[in-house]
Amino acid sequence: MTSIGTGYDLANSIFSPDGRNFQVEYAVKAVENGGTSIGIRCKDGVVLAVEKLVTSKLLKPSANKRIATVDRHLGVVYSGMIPDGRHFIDRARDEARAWRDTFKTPISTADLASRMGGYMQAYTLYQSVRPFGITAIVGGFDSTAEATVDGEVGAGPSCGAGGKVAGKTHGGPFLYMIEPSGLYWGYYGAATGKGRQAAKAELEKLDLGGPAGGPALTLEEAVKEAARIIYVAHDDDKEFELEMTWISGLDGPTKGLHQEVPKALREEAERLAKKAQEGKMEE
Amino acid sequence: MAAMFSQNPLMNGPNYSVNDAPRVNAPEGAREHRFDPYTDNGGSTLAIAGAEFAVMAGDTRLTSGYSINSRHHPKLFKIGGTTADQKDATIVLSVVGFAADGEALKEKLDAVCKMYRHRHGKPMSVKACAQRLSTILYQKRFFPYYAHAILGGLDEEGKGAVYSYDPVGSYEREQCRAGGAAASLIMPFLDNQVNFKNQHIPNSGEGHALQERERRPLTRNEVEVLVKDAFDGAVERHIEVGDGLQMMVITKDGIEEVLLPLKKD
Amino acid sequence: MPGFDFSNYNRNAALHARGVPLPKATSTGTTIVGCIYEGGVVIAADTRATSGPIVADKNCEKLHYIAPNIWCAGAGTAADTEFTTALISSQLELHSLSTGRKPRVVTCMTMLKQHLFRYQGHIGAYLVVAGVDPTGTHLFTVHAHGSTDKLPYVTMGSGSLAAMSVFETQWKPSLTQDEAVKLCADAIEAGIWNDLGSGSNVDVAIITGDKTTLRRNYIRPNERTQKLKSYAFPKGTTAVLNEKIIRKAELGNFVSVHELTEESGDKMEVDT
Amino acid sequence: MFRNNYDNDSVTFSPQGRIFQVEYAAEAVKQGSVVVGIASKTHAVLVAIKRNAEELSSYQKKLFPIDEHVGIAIAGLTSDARVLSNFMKQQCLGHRLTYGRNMPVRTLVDMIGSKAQINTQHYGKRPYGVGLLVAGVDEQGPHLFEFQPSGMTEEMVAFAIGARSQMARTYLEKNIDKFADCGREELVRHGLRALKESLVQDRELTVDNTSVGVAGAVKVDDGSTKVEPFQVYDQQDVAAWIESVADDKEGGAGAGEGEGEGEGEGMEVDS
Amino acid sequence: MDHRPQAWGRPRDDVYGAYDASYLQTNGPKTATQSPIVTGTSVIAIKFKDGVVMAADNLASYGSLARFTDVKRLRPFLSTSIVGFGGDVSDMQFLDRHLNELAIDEAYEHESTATTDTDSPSKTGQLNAANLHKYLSKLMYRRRSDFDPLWNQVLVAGFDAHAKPFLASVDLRGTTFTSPSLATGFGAMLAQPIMRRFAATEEDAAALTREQAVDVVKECMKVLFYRDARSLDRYSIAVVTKDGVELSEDEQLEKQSWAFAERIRGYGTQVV
Repeated sequence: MTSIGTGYDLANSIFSPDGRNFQVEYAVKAVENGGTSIGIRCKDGVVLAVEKLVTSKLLKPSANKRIATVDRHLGVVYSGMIPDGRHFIDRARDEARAWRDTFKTPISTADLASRMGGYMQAYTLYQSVRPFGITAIVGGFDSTAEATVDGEVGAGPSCGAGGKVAGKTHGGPFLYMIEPSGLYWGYYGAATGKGRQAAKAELEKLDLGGPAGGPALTLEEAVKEAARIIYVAHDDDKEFELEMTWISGLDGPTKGLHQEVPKALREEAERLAKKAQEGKMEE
Repeated sequence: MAAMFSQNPLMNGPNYSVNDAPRVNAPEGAREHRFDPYTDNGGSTLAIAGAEFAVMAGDTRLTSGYSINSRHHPKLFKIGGTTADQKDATIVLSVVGFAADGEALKEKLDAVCKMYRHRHGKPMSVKACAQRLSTILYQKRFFPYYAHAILGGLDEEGKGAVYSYDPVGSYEREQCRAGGAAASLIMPFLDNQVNFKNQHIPNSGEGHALQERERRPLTRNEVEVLVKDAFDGAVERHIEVGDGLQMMVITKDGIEEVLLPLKKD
Repeated sequence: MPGFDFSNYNRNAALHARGVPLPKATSTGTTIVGCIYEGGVVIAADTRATSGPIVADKNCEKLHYIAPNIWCAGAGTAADTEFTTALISSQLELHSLSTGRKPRVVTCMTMLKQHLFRYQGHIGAYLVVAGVDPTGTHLFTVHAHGSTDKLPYVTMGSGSLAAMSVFETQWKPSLTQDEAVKLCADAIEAGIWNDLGSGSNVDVAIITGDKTTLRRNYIRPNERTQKLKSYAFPKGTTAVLNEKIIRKAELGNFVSVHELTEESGDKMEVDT
Repeated sequence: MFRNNYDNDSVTFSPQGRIFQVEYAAEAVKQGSVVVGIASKTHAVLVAIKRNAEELSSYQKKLFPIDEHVGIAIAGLTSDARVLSNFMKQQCLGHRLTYGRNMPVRTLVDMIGSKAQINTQHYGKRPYGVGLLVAGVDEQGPHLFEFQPSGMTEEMVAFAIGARSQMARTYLEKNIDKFADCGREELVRHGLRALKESLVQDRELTVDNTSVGVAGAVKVDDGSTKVEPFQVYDQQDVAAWIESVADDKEGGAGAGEGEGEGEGEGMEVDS
Repeated sequence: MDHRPQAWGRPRDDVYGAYDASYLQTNGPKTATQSPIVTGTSVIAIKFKDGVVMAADNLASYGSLARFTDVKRLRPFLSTSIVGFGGDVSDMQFLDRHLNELAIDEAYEHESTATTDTDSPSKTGQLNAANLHKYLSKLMYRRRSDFDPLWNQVLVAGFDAHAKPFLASVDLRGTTFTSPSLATGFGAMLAQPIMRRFAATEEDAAALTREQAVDVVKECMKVLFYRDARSLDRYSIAVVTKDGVELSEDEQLEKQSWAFAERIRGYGTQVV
């Protein structure tokens, strides 16, 4: 490695002569050791999934959740250093609350990604801190309905336009991935952690109604694909737990909320995933 | 006269500009809704110390104005137990006056007692608790807790102890004390019946030589009877007292609580 | 000059301005109600009189006689309700004697409102006037400022809302006497239990074309609780600090005594 | 010896993405004497071995009540533990004052987790050198959490931290399926047996060196839970328990010996 | 005429006088709500054997003006509790936003532990009505102690930790109390006596059925509309049971009767 021994990698916020911040790159290494996380954005919602490696038999099964809700309509999953992830989520929740306090409306996925991208980036700027050892995937469904203002108590005028533009729509499902450098992009399918390469390869095969168009995956199909991809990306010899959440629009199964995928559906998805794995093995 | 009602402004005499108009400067206090942070929620309390027990009592009516807010609002609180249900508590606080301040005072004192237990590994003595309560009250000297507090328990020798407070923390250990709306009705009764004030031994002498009736510690049963009679009397003559009587008896075996009915009109 | 004596008004206003509080009058915090039924009218009242938060009288009478067929329930300042009703009662009787007719409720009501209006609310009498006269059954309220109202059921006093809640839920257009009495008593009880200014017992007056029946303490739901202990003291408990006995014979040492004889002639005239 | 340049502070990643300061802090936990925690459907227990610096000195306390419904067991720097314990006490008291209920154990543990994480990301701070087992009950029943210096907190069925704790963990793993339905006494006995596994050769559980802490949650008919407050038992109060696991030397030790072989490599994986 | 640009569009000084800039001064002491502006009137609620019923009308008044007629003053919390607001509407909106954030925070705390897919609206361990009431009372008391009160009286209904129906009140001074039935504002005087007839004690309340409780509340809303000048006949009613909150926000008072004084003419002596 070119970094070691140069001295440019011993502190954060230092550029090497070739313009790299090695501490950020090392933070990425921490991410690459973590269990795989993925996010899928499809036409009618977002699915998040994570491979939770079971580090001890004494862990209480399915008690330690890794995907967190921010506000009501956003979900965050991350790979890397779990305490750093908790910190990230605490901050994301503070941002969501501050947004509500100021604008009296829920924060949009893009705005949260922007705020949190800025926050992560700030941790690359100073020698007094270290970058986050996580890559976070933020998924959300921005309400397509008439935006109600918090604390609104009446229906407002029953006639007149009220400043609305007819036929204008807004909102929908969104997915972003934020890296330790603070860099973030919007995605149709995002993956990070140990099995990201395999996961990305699988994600690219899916039709997510992205720029390419075509008949896109439904949310329920996406759940099944997510489970399969986690199984594909998983390194076989270790035990793991699959955790999945989803967010649909108001007319979908979660009614605009970020929720855990119901047990029945998750188990079905896992069954199909295992079957697909076995199929592959036989090949 | 006609000019005053004419439509011609020039005929209406001098035109006031905004600045010249005689300003009606209502004094600050005259505003219709100036916020008063205090209110009086009525009710009465009473405490009597015995030889090896202390009895605390209070009615359970909560009023505002001529309305009854609640017929069952306790004014007695166990303080300083290890758990939320206070089942191992040994001290009782009674508060009467502004109920929200009373509640705040109780929670503050209880939190202090709980932290004391955490730090010292033992419960607070009534004496220490009494002193601490005084400090808590005085800390709000210029925005006082509008509450008449009475603290009851058993002292280090196992004797009944009653401490009574003014709203800003002056306190005193006493044999008995009545607080709240009907205090002035009950207190003379207690002076006479607990401390035997104005009672003499018949035929024990002449004039000033007549011997005062000797004070003796009252039995628990006597005290409970006095408490009930005191409240029955207060209910008859004070409109803010009534509905229920909550009584706590603190003995070495713990705190017993009794609820008795009072008149509800 | 008839009427009130205002000679101390300026002095009292000055004293009040310097912070001397007004003397506290006994007021009847009070719930009073009235209700018309087929064949008559019922009025009712509680019996608590208060002075601030202290109960001044546990069983006072708030149903006032005006005429045999006209009665009044009074709320407000006790003295004002008593004197105003007595005054009007007297005037009405004189009026009745001079006209040779039975007094009418409207007459009573008009006299009351005119009297009260004259004093601009300073006479704190709030009254429910009820009666039966040759023109029919009548029920009015009269407020201290002199306004009046005519309704099939009325309530006044600090417990008026509590009492009104009973009427508004249970009143119906044609009531029997028993129903009306029950309704009024219930309304008063609502005041007794829910309004701190009202308490003790229920008084009811039933006025029909034939007669008036006063049911003093019609319901007594608040009997005094028996004390658990006797508070009788043995004789001699109170110290006698000073004792002086003056016999009749020595009376002359303190006052001048004129012995009256049978012949002295200036025998006091005594009304018989 | 290879001089590691990346272990001077907690704001420097190693090229492998590790933070050595945090890992060293985790080592401090292993310096502390062993503590064991187990949760069943109705109870959460903590048991601990207390050390004394010398024969005549007193024993260092290992179990601390936090609030009515929560207690902790500590392994590592006691003074760091005190900071955390005071913080937890304040939070619980504050929560009770504002909401009138027991603070949910998860919430409490998350708070110290966040607190500890900050220390791993800022220069001039150091990670806490203490590990905790947090046992408590809330409206969802009993819980057991492990807290690590990294700020990692995880809910466990049973766990052990501190010196030679791997042996205790092995015992717990072996018996993990039994715990859920254990009664209060049986759960304590399991804890003590696990503890015994971690003892140095000729040491034994005595009333002087053993602490037991229990919290319980019993479902009442109306669906609510009645809390058995967390209480620490020492000295004569633990005598009966110690007695009750004294004779099953064969059974307990037998099971333990079975583990004996795997133990060596077990130590290495101690995370 | 003043032609300076600063004066454009302003009232003429020569006619109206110079603008009194003292109103714009910002360096005075910090001022807080010292009086309510747009207000809601009574909220009423009564416990029954399986829960609590609460109601409030949909009116927000601006003084004596019926300003907004579709204001929803009952707000559910976590779909397990209901909060009813009387008093200032803007303070109510602040509280509503605040409670919304509290609910979001509460969801954060419980998603990590919730392992079961229960459909029960009351997830164990979530803030129940008693917890919520405690929180609100601390908030209100803190604000009153800062001399910046939230000008509301609030009723909180739901269940306590023992799964028993819970109903309690907190006002702008942080005074809290609980009772089998509660009413704020005018309702305390007018509706409370009616509700107390049906639920004087906890035992009475525990014997009431849901239908009875709803009927009582509807009856109370009608009486309030009859007698409270700042009320409306469109109202919201909520029923909290173990199955959650059923909230209906557009109810209309039924079977109103305004014919009680059809035969009455005038207020005094008038007869035709």
